[in-house]
Amino acid sequence: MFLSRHLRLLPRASIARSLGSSGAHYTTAASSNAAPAEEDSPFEIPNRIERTPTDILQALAGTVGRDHTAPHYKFHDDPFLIPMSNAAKRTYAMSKESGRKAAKWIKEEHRELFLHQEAQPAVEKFAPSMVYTENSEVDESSLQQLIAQSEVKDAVLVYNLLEQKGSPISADLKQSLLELVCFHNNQEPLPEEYIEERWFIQNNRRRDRHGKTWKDGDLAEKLYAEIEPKTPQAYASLIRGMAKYLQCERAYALLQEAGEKQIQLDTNTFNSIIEIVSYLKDTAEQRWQLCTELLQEMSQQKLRPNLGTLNAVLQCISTFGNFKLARSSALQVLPEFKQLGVNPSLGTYYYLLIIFCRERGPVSHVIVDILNDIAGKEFQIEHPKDTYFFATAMDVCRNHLNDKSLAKKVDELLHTGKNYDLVGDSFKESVYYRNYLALLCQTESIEDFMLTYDLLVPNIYIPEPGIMEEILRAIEINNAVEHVPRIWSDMVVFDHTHRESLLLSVLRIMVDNKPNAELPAQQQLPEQCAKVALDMYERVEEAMKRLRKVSFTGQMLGNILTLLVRGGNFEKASEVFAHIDKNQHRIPGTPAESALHEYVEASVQEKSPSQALAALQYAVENNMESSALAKLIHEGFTLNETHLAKLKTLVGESFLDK
Amino acid sequence: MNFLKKLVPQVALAEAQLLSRSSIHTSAVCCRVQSGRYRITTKRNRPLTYEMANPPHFIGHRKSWNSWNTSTLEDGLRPSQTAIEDVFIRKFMTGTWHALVCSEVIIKRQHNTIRIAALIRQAITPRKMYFLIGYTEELLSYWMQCPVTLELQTVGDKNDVIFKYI
Amino acid sequence: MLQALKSLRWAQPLRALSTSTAGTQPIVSPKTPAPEPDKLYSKLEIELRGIDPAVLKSYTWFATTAADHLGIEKGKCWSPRKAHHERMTLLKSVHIYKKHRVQYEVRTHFRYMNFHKLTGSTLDTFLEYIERNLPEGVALQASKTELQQIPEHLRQPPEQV
Amino acid sequence: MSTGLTRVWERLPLKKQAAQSGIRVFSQQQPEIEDEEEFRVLNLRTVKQQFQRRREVRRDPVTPPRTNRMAVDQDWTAAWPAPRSFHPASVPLPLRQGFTERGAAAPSKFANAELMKIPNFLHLTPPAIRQQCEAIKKFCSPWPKGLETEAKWQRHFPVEVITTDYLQSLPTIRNLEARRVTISLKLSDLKFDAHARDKFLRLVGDRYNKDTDTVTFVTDRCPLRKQNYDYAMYLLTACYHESFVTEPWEASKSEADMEVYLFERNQSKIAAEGILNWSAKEGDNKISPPPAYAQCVEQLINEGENEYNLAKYKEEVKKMLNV
Repeated sequence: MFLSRHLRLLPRASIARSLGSSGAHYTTAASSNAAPAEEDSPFEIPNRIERTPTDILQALAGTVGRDHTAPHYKFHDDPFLIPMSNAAKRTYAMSKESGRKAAKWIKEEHRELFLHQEAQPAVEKFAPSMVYTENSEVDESSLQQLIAQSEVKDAVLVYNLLEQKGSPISADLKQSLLELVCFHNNQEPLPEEYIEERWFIQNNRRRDRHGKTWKDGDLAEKLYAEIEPKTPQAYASLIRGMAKYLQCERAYALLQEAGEKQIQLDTNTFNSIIEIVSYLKDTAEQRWQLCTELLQEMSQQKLRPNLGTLNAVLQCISTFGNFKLARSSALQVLPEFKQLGVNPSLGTYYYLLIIFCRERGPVSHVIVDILNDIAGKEFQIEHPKDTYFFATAMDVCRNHLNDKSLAKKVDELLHTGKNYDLVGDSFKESVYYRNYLALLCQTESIEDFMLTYDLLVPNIYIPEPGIMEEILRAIEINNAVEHVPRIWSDMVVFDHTHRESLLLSVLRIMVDNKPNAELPAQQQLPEQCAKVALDMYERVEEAMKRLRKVSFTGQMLGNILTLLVRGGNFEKASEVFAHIDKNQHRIPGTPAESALHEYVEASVQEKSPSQALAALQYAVENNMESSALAKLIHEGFTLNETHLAKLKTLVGESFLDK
Repeated sequence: MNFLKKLVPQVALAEAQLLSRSSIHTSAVCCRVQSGRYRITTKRNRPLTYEMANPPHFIGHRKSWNSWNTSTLEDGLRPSQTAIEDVFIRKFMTGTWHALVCSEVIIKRQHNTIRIAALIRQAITPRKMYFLIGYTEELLSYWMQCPVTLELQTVGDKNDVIFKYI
Repeated sequence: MLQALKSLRWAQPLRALSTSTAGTQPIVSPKTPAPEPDKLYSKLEIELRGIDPAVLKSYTWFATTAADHLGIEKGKCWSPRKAHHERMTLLKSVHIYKKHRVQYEVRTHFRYMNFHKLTGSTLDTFLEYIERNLPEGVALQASKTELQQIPEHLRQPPEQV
Repeated sequence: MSTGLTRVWERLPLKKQAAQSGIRVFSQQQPEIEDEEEFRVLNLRTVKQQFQRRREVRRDPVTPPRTNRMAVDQDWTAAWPAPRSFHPASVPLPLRQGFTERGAAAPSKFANAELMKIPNFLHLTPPAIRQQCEAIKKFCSPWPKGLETEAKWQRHFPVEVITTDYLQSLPTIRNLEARRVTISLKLSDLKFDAHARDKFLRLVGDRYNKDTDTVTFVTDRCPLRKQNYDYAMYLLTACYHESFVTEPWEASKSEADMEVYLFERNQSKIAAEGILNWSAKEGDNKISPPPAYAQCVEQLINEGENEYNLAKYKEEVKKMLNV
């Protein structure tokens, strides 16, 4: 019955055909397929190419170059919002982050509004974080979770709650809590999502490594006391915590205690002690002795040294005041570690640089060997000090060796692969570029330098006033007055216009290099210079009103006067002169005589004798050489009576008789 | 009737309350209100942006959509939620960037990210703008549970966006 | 000074270090999973929906160009001539005037692309690449036709039943 | 200032405060009260004296668009690496967009919201596509040699599994439709005997398409794709194995249940044998009717009577009976 019921579902004829061709033999794929010619051509299925979820993104990101006209991507790409000075860069990035913080605060404050679940799979960061209070129900697992998320404050709170309730905490958990507390010194670390704060933090807070910050008798030590019997891990974490926060004496004492009790510690603990050797001993010899003792102890405990050991030893060596000892011991350490198969990281090279290239030491070319060794390599972060390398290397290139080609090599290394990630923070980056630009503008031709300048400024690096001065000096030496308008507009944007020395050198360059009007390239130049001068004049005027520290000197005004005259802007020139004339007593110094001379010449051309006479009067009042001016006026104009009379009163009758 | 007399003051009070609460309704005539259409003023001085100058039936012909998502398409998922969220985003943007937004708020949804574009007046300092950018992006992403990016364009003057006067 | 240095016998601790390493554990080689043969896909059909046909067209151009660069065989790419219209007719005013109505409509444009003969890695890569570049307001459906061998237990008729 | 002072005094002991001259306290408080209660003039005819000009905010000049500084031969893929709304200061093209009355120029790219709305493909220029494809090519593998045509791959990989991925702009990546799995294969790729094939076809019902000879399973009853795939494979396996089972009740299929005419089990075979063995004795080999005849009879009855079948039947009868 069952079959017949199903049968009706099938079209009749098909069953007939299928049954009709039946026999007891099987129909197979091979026999039914009529393709005998290419029966079994062999084929090979390729293996699956394994990749991680982000591999394609990485590959795509690898194709993207740097656009030098665009700001860093953390800034909004809009002319109004692109930062144009170092201060603006910092302010903008930080205010964006503080906006994010405000939003986060609202989320935490009104947590009941953010409990909905839209995203699938859920994004944890978008939900309000757990809050633990005195009354919350906690158990071991929540403590474990908090430790995994490294929420120090909450973890400590939960731990205290558990203590109060008297619920047992496993030894492992206690150990990991101890590690957490020791690592962060029982302080809430800076949240990881605020990268800008990290990026700019070095600018104002130079990490002073001189004071002890370890909290004595705090939770860490209490936890440590609770762990019985003392495990090697407990010792290790407490020693490392103390060493990190510079409770040096006690850390060392603990190490010795562990040694007496025959407790096997690990390599990183020894590394942390080696790092603080310089705080334990005063002289280089003592430090080195302690260092070797520690290493010996390590070898007795059959510990394998690693990169951290190498860098710690080098750090210890770098604190030696004795240059020769530092040098020789560094040279001894390096081959030993090479033999051990420890590959140096950028941090190692950083220490080598500061050991060998000292300010008052002999010139060392160790950087050449280092660069030969690592050129073209891509580095990962392996040691906290890795980020110091590039800034130091560039510093060495500029101040120690003053070698352009080396600097270029360092720059090339920085732009290899993802090495730019190791540039450190904003402070180190600006140190790096400061040295790089200063070196280039001293050693390169001005044209080549301007190419680099165009690439770097302003989106990657904004020159500080000191560097601006160097650049201006380079321009002055090369007589490249054609770059001045460009530099001036940059200075305006970077807010350098209240630096008197910069203003002075800009003016000096423009005045001293009188453009040759015959050359087609320089035809526009007088006008541009006049514009710059006028701009400067107006800016300083305005700045004086707003009580900024910059003010005119007579020389500056004279230069501005000259430039305006040269640029054919006589109107403005006479305005500036009127200013000079009126405020004689306030303005220190006087304009150069040549400036007055040119001004008078121009007024002759413009046929305005009263201006010329005013200039003459000014010259006479300020005890300047006036006879040449008077002569010029006399010959240039056909003066009327009043003017003539004035001329006479100024320079005397005798002049006319000549 | 005596008992009524006693009640009168109370009734009067109740009536007064009723009157004060639902007095004459004076809102505009709803039946002639249409979205996206503007009337010509006698002085011909009502400024219109390009968006306002083209009534809704030109969407897709003369002007483009302000919301780009897949919920409105055939078989799109969660259309109502998306619409509500868009309204929320628009209100949030115009309120947070108070008197700064000079155009419609354009909402683009791509995968699970939301990109919000708008024209912003340069009336506050860039520093404050950056604060608002950070705040808006973060808070909206908490709310929508999608990463939110602002893609703003600033204009110097609000007259820059005016297309014509009617 | 140098004398004192020499007397400290530097070399000893360091050499001791190097000997100690010999006994420690060998470097663990990173575990690589055994290579598995790739899947095979005979066809990848992509359906695009969007409100703006021009965007769909540009996207199709992008996808087919990418397929060309990756050496993927293209099949038919086409789109129906008419969009799908979803209309709603409402009263123009809120309550009254039944004769005056307003019509709203949502149009959905479709576009189809076919690609043939892709291995699993190629398909995943290609699909991820074009999906990442999907513009806003466009929905994508990717139907993948995977080729499989007949499972082991279906190749021969069962021995005993 | 004065309030601060008074507050300090309040905290002093009372005696001491009394000792301090109370008048001074007063004298200091009084002017403050006057300050607060400054007499406001009622401004009947709105004289615009209160209107103060707002302090002019000094603004730094906005830098010119960065398109001015872009080199002619710049690397555009670096300038516009990812999808982003149009921004006039970053795109060095003289674009215009918008409908205007005849004769007027379309609105320029600055402050033009229309250009910001439309999804742009500025990050997918031909060089960008080429570069990116070069970068991801290392994750691709070529199609194996020897499987170029459909016939070739069908021989080795007869089972087709169709799954669909959905990509929409939503906060969730889940889509209910994505759980659906379709498995199809040619029936000729499975090995059957007559009974099993018949039973298999009955079991799969209308999942079998006779025109293409394919069996298709579509499963969507489990929440996940993997489960649906497993379920489809299970269905295929179960049907296949079940079709080889002969249940006891299948033997009870009577002639009335038969859907086709089979010569072997019908009266006409007995009749034909009777005729052929008319004169045969008990021990002789029975002569059975030739297969051609059997086939002809089946054809005649199954397909119905037509001229061809009848004529053939006639031929076969003649041949069999040697007439």
